[in-house]
Amino acid sequence: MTPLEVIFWIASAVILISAIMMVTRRNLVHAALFLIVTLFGVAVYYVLLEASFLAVVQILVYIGAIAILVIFAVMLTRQVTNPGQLFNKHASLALVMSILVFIGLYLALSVWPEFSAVAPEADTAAAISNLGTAFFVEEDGQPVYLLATMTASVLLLIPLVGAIFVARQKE
Amino acid sequence: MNYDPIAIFAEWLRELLTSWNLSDDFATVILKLIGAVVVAGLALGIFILQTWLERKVAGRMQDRFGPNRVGPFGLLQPIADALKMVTKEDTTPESADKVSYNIAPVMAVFAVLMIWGVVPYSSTWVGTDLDVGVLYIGAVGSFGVLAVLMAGWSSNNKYALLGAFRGVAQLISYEVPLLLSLVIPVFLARSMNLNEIIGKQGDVGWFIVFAPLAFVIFFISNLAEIGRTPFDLLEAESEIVAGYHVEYSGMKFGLFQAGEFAHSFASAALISILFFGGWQPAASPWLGAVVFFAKTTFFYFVIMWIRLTLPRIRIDHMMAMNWKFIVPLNIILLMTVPLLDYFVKDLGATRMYAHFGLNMVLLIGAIVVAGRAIKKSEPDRVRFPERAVAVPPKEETEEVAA
Amino acid sequence: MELTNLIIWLIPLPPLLAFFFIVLFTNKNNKLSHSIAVGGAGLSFLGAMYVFYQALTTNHFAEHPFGNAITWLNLGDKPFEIGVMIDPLSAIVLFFVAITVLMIFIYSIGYHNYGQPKGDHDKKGFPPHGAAQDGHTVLSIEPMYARFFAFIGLFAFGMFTLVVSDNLLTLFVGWEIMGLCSYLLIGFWFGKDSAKNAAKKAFMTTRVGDVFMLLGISYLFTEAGTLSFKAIFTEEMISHLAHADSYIPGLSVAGLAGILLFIGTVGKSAQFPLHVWLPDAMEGPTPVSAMIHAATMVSAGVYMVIRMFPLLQAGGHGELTTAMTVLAVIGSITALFAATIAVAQNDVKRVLAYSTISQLGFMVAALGIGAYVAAVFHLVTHAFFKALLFLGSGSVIHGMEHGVLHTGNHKVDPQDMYNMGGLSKKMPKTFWTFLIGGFALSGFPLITAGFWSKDEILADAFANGHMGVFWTLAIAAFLTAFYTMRQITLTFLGKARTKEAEHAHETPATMTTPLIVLAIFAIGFGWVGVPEHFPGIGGILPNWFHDFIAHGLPSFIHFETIHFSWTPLITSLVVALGGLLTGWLVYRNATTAENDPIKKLLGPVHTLLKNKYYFDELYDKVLVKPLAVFSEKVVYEFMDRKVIDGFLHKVAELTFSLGTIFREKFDLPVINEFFGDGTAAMTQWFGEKIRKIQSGNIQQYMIIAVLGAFVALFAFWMTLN
Amino acid sequence: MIPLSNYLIVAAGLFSIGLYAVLARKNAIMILMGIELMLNAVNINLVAFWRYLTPENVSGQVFAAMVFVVAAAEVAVGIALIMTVYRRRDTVSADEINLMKW
Repeated sequence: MTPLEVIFWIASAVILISAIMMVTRRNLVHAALFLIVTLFGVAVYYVLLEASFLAVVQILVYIGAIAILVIFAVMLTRQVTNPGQLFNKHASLALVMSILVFIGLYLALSVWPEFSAVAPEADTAAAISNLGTAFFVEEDGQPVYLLATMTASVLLLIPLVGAIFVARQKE
Repeated sequence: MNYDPIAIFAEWLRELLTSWNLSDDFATVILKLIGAVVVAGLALGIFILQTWLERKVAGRMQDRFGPNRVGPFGLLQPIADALKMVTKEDTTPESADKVSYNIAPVMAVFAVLMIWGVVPYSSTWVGTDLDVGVLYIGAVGSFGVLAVLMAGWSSNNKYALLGAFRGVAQLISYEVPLLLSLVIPVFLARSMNLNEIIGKQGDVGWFIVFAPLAFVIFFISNLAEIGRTPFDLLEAESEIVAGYHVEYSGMKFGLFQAGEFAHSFASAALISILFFGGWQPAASPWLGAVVFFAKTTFFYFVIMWIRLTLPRIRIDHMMAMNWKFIVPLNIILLMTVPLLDYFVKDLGATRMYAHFGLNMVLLIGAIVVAGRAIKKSEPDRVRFPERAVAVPPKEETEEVAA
Repeated sequence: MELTNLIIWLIPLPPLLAFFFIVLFTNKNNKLSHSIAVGGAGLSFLGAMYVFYQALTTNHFAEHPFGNAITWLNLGDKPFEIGVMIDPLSAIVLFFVAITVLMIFIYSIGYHNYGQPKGDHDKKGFPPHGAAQDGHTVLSIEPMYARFFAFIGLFAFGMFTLVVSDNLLTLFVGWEIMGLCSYLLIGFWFGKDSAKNAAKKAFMTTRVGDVFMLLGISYLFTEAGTLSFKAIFTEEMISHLAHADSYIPGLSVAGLAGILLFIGTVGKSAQFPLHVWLPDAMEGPTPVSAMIHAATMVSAGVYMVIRMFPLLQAGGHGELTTAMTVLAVIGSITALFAATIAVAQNDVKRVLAYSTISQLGFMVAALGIGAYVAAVFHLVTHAFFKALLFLGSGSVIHGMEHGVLHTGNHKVDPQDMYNMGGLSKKMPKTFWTFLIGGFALSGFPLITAGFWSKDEILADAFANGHMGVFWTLAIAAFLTAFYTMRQITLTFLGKARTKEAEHAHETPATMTTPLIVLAIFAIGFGWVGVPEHFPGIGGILPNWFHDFIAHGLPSFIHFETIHFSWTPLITSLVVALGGLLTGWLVYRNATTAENDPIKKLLGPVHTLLKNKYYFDELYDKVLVKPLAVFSEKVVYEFMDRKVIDGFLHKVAELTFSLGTIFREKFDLPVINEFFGDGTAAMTQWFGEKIRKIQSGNIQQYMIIAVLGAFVALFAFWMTLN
Repeated sequence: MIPLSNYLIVAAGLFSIGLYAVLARKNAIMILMGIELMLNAVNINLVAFWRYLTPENVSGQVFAAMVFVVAAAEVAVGIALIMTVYRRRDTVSADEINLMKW
């Protein structure tokens, strides 16, 4: 086993175990903290996959913003974070369904010829600047993802305004 | 001239490890681990020195001596303090959330050490030479926020929770201008790699001349991120007892302190890297490290200086300053600088002057606008009604005199 | 070329910007609002004229239409492109849309009483009631003045988007924007229940068509892999689509997609049987009626189906395909059917609404028999004269409102033609322009545009031997002329029948100027398409329109030149002039709705012909009594409610009658208990069980959704194995 | 070397766990967190596909970045909605928020 594989297995264990812990916690703050651990594990995955930009953005966006936001929400609604029942009445059906989806995904993927492909050698250092240019710069006279980037920025702006509007308390 | 003892040592160690039939990968991992321990040790060693320096400088500024009993110039005082911290009783509140409570101080230190991991001490001495170093610095800052939140919530103490909420609001708010102002040096250097940013400054000149305004914004928001006076609302003793770490004692409290001090020093290091050329102009690793630490210590001194001279800002003023002044100014900066650079990027020294001029124009404009706004909001200031003070009744005495 | 393409991209934008500006910033300022809206429409107009001029002066324009596209999304290796295209068809449509839209914008200023004082009791959502000034009651300004201009701005944006787009998806986007705007505008006076209901009805009915249209678009995309017109209308693609079998046996992919798309047109252009919304849409302000019924929305439906003509004719090799047959049948039915209803209307705007349905039926029928150029020609001329007629009727109503305010008798309906009469002296400009529009609609020979376009349709139908279509349309044309003349006579000629009509007043210049401009086009535009073989004057003017439009079609579709024939020409002369004359004769002395002189006129006719008793009875009951009752009770309720809405009832009755037959053959208990009670019990049992699914619990819904996804995943896996 | 399948299986597992949280937990905030897990699972797939199949083309990373945008927007709006519901109805339990049934 190479060190990378060791790290991979540790990260996988962390991701899956903390995800399960997250789902089963009664205390929502603990659940949120486990969510953070999971997301951190995913960031480790990105490092392993040599997508360092995404790894850092994962930490910045998910842990720095989304998780904090979730914890805030949990704390602000904490009088009801501890209701009698953890799961709703469909829990067992949902469990079966989730397992079925997992099996289904596995089966569907396993027949795919590229399923156990091995990573090719690639110059991933160039990928970061390529990524930066892909967002804005034209290629062959066509802006490849420019429109998508602009749409995404609008998409970020609108929920910003919308969330403030929805959550604002009327005086 | 470029004699690099650390590289030679690492090469020797790698050869030694491979001669023990370890694979190359494992040797790399072990070397990285050793490097991590060294960087962390360095940061904590600096922390010990910092406590001494802080107290000494504070003493001098307040017209007293500071520590001078233990050892020469009181140099052993930090050791004594550490001993005291460690031997103190380590209390945990009964209703606290044990796991979070115990993880929070570790997280606080962790967040700062992560920054130290990418700081280039000199041209070749750097923990990890990350391609996305600047972004990484912004990202790991969020762990600090998390530590504050966890500490405040898990203490199960309303002052701690209040302090944590205030603190998080402050940290998140000032993370915005912090990251936005980081974009300017990144843009000027066309790279997010810290070492490349320093290298670029060697070519075209320090970015303090290109972007003084970004420097000012970065400096202010860094002060807020560290949570030092005038932004120490996280632990405003007179308002919320001691903030989010009110329940902590002993070495756990010490860890928070360590985090804060190390963060201050890391901020000073970032300022010197991003705006003052880091280890420039020294090319040799040894000399570079000396230059770098000299610059950093200077900025750390400035941070202490501000802490010891300025009073604390009121919380609404702090928020208003961020959202109504710093962030808009920063956005204007972000829009104008690339536009200007588009026209002047090939002009050499003229480019520098053009950037400097633009920054000055923006700075003056911003100050004028802010001044007007403050004048307009004058009635909003808290005004104390004139109190009845024991003043001799003037008119009557005059009458009597007449 | 580059500049032209840029301008094409920019054409839809000014009205949209006007919309945002008015909504966000200037909605408090009426003058600024209408200036921005008219300015926006004006900019679009200039852009459209520039593009049109370029289209006229560019050589080989038809082979190399303007336009370019940008990549919108990369779907795998298939980049999805959106873009603009101006070919002869869209150039001519852009031309008339830009003109009519600008005219309607200008007209709206006057129609909503700009410059008048604020009303005393006016509320938002109600038409203005008038204001007291110097002891008189005068017209008051519309309380939601700025909002109106914002809405029509958005509407214009939708139309321009639709016209310039080079693919079905953006066309559909513009289409739906117009759907939304028509909802907002029909229900503009949302305080009135009738307007509110009309808006809902319009929205829901067109939505039925749109769903089918979306199905058609999806189906086309699945089969062709692209939605771009250029890519679809290539010879290989069309023949591929024409020869691929669809789900329905006997129908090619092109046929099925074409029919699905055509159902969208049925909804949008109010064809039988989805025409029900259009007459109700008259509840909106009159500029809206002009906008919806002439310049934009209904034209958009026909425009789309004309655009899809290569798809519709695919595989026909000159013969009628199934899709085209559907078009021809639906169009002819609509043309005749709406014309008969229009004869029986008293509301000045409703007559026009039915006539619009009827004329759209002409165009659809023309396309159905392959008369591509004639359909386009009629679309354009119709847009001009129908916009003119609507704006003219708005002007009449406006003048009547003036009279109503003067007398103060609010019971008098200013839209009822029987309350008018003699307005030609009071409102001369409106009268003359309306007369021109009416003659154009009737197809008054030689001088009006409507004659040339309608004649071309009839000639085409005759020449290609579609006699059913030909005679249906000829009868419809006769009725058209008749009801048009009836409307003109009742409104403008004779003497004023009410006090209000005596005090009617000519409308301001902002309203009459658009009328005059449109009247010029209603006459002049016909001369660009005079057939070459027309006796006497044919060939003096080149048949420019035919050359321009016909070359816009892909080169693999061939047209046969129509040989001139006297029969259709004489037919159209007879029906137009005969209809007009009859209308004038019958209605010149009409007094009131109750005491209609038609009885006296029809008397001798009745005695001459046998079997006339029945018709007299019908006319007595249905025409002399409020004529609307006829169309509402019999045509609305019988045709629409009973036949369309009551379709399920019919099925039930059919089942019931079948059941009666079976009862005689089989045992009563078996049928009763097994098929009757049994299914009922089953249905109830299912209903009770299935009702539990509707729990309002999001997670339960999600579980069901996941179950469905899982089934799909399983199916995917099965197919892979 | 780590084959692609490992990443895909872990991502599928993460997706299923997130799905379970979405389907079974009562608390609306937990549902949001479950959605985050699912989005992350998708992102792992996108990045893994990018690295293993088309490392020369950045599309995979671009799509992952778009997913970040969507996630951020989704959480912001979702939490705003939950807070509003909590303020109005004093509950964040998903099965008590069922007024849309009527």
